[in-house]
Amino acid sequence: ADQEIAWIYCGDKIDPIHEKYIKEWEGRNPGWKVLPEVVGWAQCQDKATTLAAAGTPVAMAYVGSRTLKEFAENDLIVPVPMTEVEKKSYYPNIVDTVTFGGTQWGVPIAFSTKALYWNKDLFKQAGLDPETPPKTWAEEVAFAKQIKEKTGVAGYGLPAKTFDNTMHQFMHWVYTNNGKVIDGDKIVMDSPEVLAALQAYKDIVPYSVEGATAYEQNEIRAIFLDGKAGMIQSGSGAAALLKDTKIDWGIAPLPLGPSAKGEGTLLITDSLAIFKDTGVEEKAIEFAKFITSPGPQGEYELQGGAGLTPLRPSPKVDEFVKADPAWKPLIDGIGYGGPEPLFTDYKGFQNAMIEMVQSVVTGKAEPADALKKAAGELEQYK
Amino acid sequence: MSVRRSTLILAWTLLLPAVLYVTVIVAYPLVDTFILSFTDASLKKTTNWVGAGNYEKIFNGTFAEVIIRTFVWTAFSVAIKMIIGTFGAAMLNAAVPGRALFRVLTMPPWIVPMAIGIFMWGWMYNGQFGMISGLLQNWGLIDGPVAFLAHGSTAFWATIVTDVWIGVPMVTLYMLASMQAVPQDLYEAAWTDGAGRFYRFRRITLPLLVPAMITMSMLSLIATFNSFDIIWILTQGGPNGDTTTMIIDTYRTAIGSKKYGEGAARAVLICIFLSIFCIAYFRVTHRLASEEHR
Amino acid sequence: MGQLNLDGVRKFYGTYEVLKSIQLEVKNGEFVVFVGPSGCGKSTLLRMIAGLDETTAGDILIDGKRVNDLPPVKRGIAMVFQSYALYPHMTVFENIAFPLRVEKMPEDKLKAKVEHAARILHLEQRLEQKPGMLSGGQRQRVAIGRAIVREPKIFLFDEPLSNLDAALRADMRIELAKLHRQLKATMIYVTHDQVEAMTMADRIVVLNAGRIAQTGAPLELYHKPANMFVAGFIGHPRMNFLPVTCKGVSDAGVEVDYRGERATIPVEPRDGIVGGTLTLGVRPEHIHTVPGDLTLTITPSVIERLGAHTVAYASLGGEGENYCAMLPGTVSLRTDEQVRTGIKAADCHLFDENGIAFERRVEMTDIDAALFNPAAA
Amino acid sequence: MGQLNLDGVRKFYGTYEVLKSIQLEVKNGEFVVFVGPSGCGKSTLLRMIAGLDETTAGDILIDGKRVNDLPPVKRGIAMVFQSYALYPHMTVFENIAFPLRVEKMPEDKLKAKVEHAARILHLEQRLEQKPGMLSGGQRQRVAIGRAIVREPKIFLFDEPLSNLDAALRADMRIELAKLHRQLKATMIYVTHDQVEAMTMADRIVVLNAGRIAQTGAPLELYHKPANMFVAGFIGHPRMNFLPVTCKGVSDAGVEVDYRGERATIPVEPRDGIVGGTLTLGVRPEHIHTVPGDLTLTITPSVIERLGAHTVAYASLGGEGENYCAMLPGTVSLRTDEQVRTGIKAADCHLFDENGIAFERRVEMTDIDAALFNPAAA
Amino acid sequence: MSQPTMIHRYRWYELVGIYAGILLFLTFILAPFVEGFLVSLKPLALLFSSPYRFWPENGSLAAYRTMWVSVPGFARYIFNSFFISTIITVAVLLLVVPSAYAFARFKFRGSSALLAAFLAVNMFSGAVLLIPLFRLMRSFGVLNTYFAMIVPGVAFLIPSAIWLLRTYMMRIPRELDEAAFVDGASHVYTLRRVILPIAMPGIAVVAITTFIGSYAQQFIFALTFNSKTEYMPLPIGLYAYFGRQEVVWNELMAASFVGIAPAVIVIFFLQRYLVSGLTAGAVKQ
Ligand SMILES: Nc1ncnc2c1ncn2[C@@H]1O[C@H](COP(=O)(O)OP(=O)(O)OP(=O)(O)O)[C@@H](O)[C@H]1O
Ligand SMILES: Nc1ncnc2c1ncn2[C@@H]1O[C@H](COP(=O)(O)OP(=O)(O)OP(=O)(O)O)[C@@H](O)[C@H]1O
Ligand SMILES: [Mg+2]
Ligand SMILES: [Mg+2]
Repeated sequence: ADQEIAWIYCGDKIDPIHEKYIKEWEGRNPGWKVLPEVVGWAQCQDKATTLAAAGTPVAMAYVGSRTLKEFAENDLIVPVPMTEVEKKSYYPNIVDTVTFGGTQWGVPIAFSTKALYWNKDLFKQAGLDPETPPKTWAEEVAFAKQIKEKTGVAGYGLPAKTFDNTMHQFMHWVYTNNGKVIDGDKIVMDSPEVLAALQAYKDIVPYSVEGATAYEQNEIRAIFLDGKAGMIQSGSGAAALLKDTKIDWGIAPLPLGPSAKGEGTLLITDSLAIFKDTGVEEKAIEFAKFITSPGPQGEYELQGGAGLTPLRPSPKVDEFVKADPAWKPLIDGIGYGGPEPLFTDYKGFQNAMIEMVQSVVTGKAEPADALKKAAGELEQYK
Repeated sequence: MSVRRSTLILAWTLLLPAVLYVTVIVAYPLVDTFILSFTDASLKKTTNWVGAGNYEKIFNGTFAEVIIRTFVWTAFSVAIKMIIGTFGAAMLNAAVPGRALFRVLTMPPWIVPMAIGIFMWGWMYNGQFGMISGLLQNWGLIDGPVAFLAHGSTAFWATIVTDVWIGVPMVTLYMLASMQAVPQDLYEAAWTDGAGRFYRFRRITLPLLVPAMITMSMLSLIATFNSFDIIWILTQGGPNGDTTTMIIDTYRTAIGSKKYGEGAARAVLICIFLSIFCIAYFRVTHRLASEEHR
Repeated sequence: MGQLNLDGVRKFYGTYEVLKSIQLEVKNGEFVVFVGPSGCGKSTLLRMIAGLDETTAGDILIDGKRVNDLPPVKRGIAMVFQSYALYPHMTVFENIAFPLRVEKMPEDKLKAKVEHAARILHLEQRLEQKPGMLSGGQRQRVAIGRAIVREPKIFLFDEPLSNLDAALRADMRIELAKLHRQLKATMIYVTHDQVEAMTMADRIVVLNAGRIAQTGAPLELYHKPANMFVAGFIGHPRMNFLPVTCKGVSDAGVEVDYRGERATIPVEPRDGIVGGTLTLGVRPEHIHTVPGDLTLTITPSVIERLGAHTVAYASLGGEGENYCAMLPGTVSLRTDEQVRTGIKAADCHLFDENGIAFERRVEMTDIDAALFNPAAA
Repeated sequence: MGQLNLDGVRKFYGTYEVLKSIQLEVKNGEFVVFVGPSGCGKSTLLRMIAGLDETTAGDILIDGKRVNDLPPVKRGIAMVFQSYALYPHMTVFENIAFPLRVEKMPEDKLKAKVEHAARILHLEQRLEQKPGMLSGGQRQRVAIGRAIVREPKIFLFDEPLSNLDAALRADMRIELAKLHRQLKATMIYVTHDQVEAMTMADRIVVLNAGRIAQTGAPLELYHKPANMFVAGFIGHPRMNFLPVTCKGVSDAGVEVDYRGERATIPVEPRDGIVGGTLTLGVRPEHIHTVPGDLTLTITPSVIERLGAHTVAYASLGGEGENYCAMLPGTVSLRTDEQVRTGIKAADCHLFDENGIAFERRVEMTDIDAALFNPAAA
Repeated sequence: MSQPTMIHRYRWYELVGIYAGILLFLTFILAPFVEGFLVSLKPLALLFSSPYRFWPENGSLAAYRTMWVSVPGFARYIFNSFFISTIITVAVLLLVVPSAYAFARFKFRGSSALLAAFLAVNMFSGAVLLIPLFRLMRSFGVLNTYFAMIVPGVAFLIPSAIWLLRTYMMRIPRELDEAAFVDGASHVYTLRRVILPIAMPGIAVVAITTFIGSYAQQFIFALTFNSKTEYMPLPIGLYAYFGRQEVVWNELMAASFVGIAPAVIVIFFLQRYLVSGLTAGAVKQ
């Protein structure tokens, strides 16, 4: 009978483009079948992990790249080394998100970066120049304050819910201030750069949407779309959605912190991980590389609205950006981006970061103390 | 073969299928969990025996706080469920037109998939678009939007309210059934003696419901102690861990961080606490039963 | 105080008429018993008096005041339920004190009252117990205690003894009678046990299918039942009924014929009955094994020997008519052996074809002068 | 077939001994009634015979075969429960047919049997109804029908009439007696109602606290109770007991003194009783309003007029001893007015300080020769 | 009770009080459904808009139509839920009826301990036992079949079913068993011909509660032990409305209402049964 490659596919249904290429690949590899199992976003990663932990891994799963180290350290996945040519094809820094211990452990399939969106109408109402976005944190805070005080509407949308995105959002601030969480094997988070980011959080909260800890990025985005926040930091999806609203908006690179050496952003990728001991590892790697190869991937990521940022530069992408300049800040940031920190217990890391952010946002702790405490906790998760 | 022997054999024959089934499906994994709690099982392929290490770790951490929070959360939730459920049952017990419909209308929270009910509450709690904050603003009771899940204290109560909402139909139904079991002539006797409706409720209905209340509190306590989906979907234990209960912590440790050993130890602790409640419950009902006649 | 009038009281359940225009007057201090077969509407009537059930038509007056629309407590009545309706979670003390707590009586006065009631009912030792630990008779007394403390004008009892066993029932009967004399309150008592009715009542109200069949003092009902229903209902074993033909009337009474046996029954005659079929009623205890005015030879099919009495059952003729005789305990009798029995004409009752009794010429004052002034008994 | 022996049967619940070495023989075709106060162990004994409860010690033999370890169906018994235990979801037909269905009897034979039973019990019209629609008496007959179809050697009844009202109870008593004669099966019947025991039994077994107090024909127990327990238990109203002093013995009997009144009771005397305290027993029905061998003046406190009889209750002396007299219905009597009552010495019973009766010199064959051969009654 | 007796006569202010109380109570119970329903009426674009307006402007029932299109398998999910719940209910009844009978009728050493042990099963939420359970399911080879959801579902619904049915059966007079026993009926025959028919109202209650329990609440087992879309039950099916970036809230809510409708209808017709069946069971303990 046919040999099968089971694939845990996150989402509600298989993207038609993926469906098309699965067919194509199966056609080229007789005797092989790809069996995608569609699992909702909220559970797909846990499901892949549970299956692996129980000893019946799927061949391939869609996972956040930040989990790769954990899987690798626990000997659950196989490395997926890239050739130099393959590495080169990606935007800079992207391969780093799946690299650990000198080799690659997954194939990037989805990628997102963030940019600053602002509401020109609100800027106008607040007496700000609607065409001038903030360039620095100080400006960002000041603008937010002015919007809040002049219009009564929140100047900024800060997501700080107990959710992975809260950590991501904060990492953007860290990376726009030249900060670092971990350097090799050393926790270096307790630094002035990171402290400044946390302090900026504290400063902007009073002018942000009430109850930051109740919202994650999509909820904050919805508030922005409703015209109830002056600025947000968001991915490409917001641009697509904004087009359907009456809001006059703009998009710019993320504002920078005092210690910034240039633009920056957090590079978040999702990858296809190939699980060990399924007997079809070789073929799964082959398929994974096929489905993420420039052709299929390019078609997939540029559909728009999905909130993805292209992984690789290509003429098509350039065309795309020309047609829609909103993409420019999203793609430009990649060059200065840093990967998600890789931890053995990334959930532990994530929880510690969330806790730190929330304690500052809710005023429960002073930034310096919160940072020190979190840095200490991180030791056990690396 | 004596009569007693044969009935014993029969009793066990009748019980065997269910006992076997539950043993295989529940007891076996349970023992597995218990053993796991003494190991450092994780995603790693190898596991080592760590003795009571996991338990020590639990008590060296912030778990004490979690335990206390769990108890407070559970106590409030169960108490409010009982109060609202009994109140609802009393209302639905009144012989007024339409009560059959009203009774049906109390059941949806029980029928709807729990996650959906929680999503709906999530909507209600939303500060910007939700019903509660919205209506309160419209009525001028609050100034700006209030995100109920954003603040430690409101999130704590919001999760309790949702838990209450899910548990109330069962409590109401059970209390209603118990109320209908109170002999009508007791009410008539009291009425003849001049006792008003409220007085009758306070002096007759309520005391007679005590055994049913204890039973229901117990069942509801077990469910509440293990209440997971509500907190997980609404707040994931946040903000600042202010809604992290034992079961959330257990899930986060075991499934989130894949520390199966430590998670199992937490699960075992939950079982121990619940067992203590159960034993207390059986004691109390036993005493009640012997206190009343027979 | 304590006087009750029912004026044309009717009760419908849907279209079904349970009580059909009841007319009754109960004097203050009287002990009135409602009897009747199961389902005749006794409880319904009592509950209407209590105010627990609605009155469809007619008026209920207590001390001359229309109370139809008053709640029970405002009517000045107290009710003892068949099931006692004791509160299982309260002590005996609290059960008895309940009505006083409702009216917020001060603690010391309340205590005195409850203890007084407990003394009357011999419950002093039980005050701290819960009803579940009491015997049937004790529970019954607690229920009465709860009624007493309110000092109602009228006590209502719905078959209060029917849950007790025979011996206890006999004891409680006597205690209730004593209580009545002690409290001198009006009491209305429902039962379907005619022994209870006979022994306790000043006056019995016999109900049949929603109507009052007869009202009167116990012995009046026994000696002068107004109709066959009452005649059959009162007295145990029940009265024997024999179909007779009227042969003539005279000053001495009505002459009847039963299978050739003739006798003149001393009752007030009526016109136009000669030649018609009447019913002769004879109580089992008035049948003797010596010849009488009317002599019947019977073959007992069942003989019950109770020691004090011997009850013989026989069938007269093929119609399956049962004939029952209560004879002295010492009588020598065997089943399936013929025996001659005699009846005195003066002991007989006579009913027309509608079951209405002919007035008997029996002087009740011979038995007890108090009978015609029951309240003084 | 149908003969039962209990040989030293004992029953413990835990350490509590409910039945203490019961020795009893029941002849084929006999109607034996177990009576006794509540809790004396009647039901337990019956259930042990049925095989529902285990026997702690001793043997139960049916037709000479030890059945201790046999299930009920193999013992050839059928049982009628106090609650009837009718299956509410089955028709009367199916209820009666149940035992036959269990033994998989062919449909036509089954139908014939059920219809036969229904005819005997006058249930032909009810076969298609459910028990919920039947009256108490009808339900009772269905329960009996279910027992009849099995054609058991022994019928067991546990208070089958206690849920019925008085009138129905009287009717059913007679029907049961007839049924017994018709089926000629052994019947064992438990009741705490002594009227039922007296009227139905060939032989009564009086149980008291787990022991047999006396076994005998009904009138034997009435006239010659072996002890005070039986004397008080049999007869209604219960026997009056008076403390007397023994003044001497003679051939004529025992001379006793009650407050100065002397009489010689015709009983078999015993040695060493002179000067001691004995108990004199007098049944209420043996007290008359004419002077007798023993004459007492009483003041009735309660008078119950039942029509056929008048029962007077009085207290003798300060000890609260109750004295009860059953007088004719026509007697003229008032409460709180003194009346002289007389008792014949021949009617009296005498008990020693242990409550054991002195043998009375009464010739029972005067009453009924069959009494000493109960099975033939 | 064809006619209210006097004690059930309410004065106007009592009526007002009672209806106010019911209103208050039902407001609490139903508010989220009102919110959910309003959400289902609003076009996705209008969902997130403030200030809050109770009545949806240009609301429409469109979501109730599009939900079938955007998740084509939804009818199948409802069917699966029905199917799985039916099997679970039958299996639970088959296991529970004999045990409840045994618990109600026989007292033997350890019987109350065993009963307590059954109750204790309620103490372990499936989440805690997930991984050992998964291994077990795998060794049974039932992963990715309907049985993957049925087998654990049954186990966790047994305890409360036993508890309920036992109390109900304890109220059936013991004499009925004894009478059948005296007539030679075996225990199985008695159970089948006598106890079962009489316990029907109690069994109905157990069946309803079990059905609802499995219809709406089986989530985690379905998620973990089954990978086949065609076997997924309703709760999982509802998650299909969670897109990659966007939750299709209006369709999700519409689908929830459609999905629970069958169960609501069942409850509506059986509510009298439910309360009275519980009444009988509730009296003692
Ligand atoms: N709520 C009711 N609805 C309809 N009919 C009723 C109701 N209550 C009583 N009845 C009917 O009214 C009649 C009289 O009932 P009631 O209870 O007064 O009888 P009873 O004389 O007290 O009988 P018993 O001696 O059995 O207690 C009966 O036929 C009964 O069926
Ligand atoms: N299962 C049991 N466990 C312990 N004691 C019991 C049990 N069943 C009966 N008894 C006790 O045995 C004694 C005899 O009970 P039994 O039911 O035989 O009495 P009875 O003579 O039938 O009384 P009644 O007339 O009230 O039916 C009682 O004291 C009772 O408490
Ligand atoms: Mg009645
Ligand atoms: Mg008994």
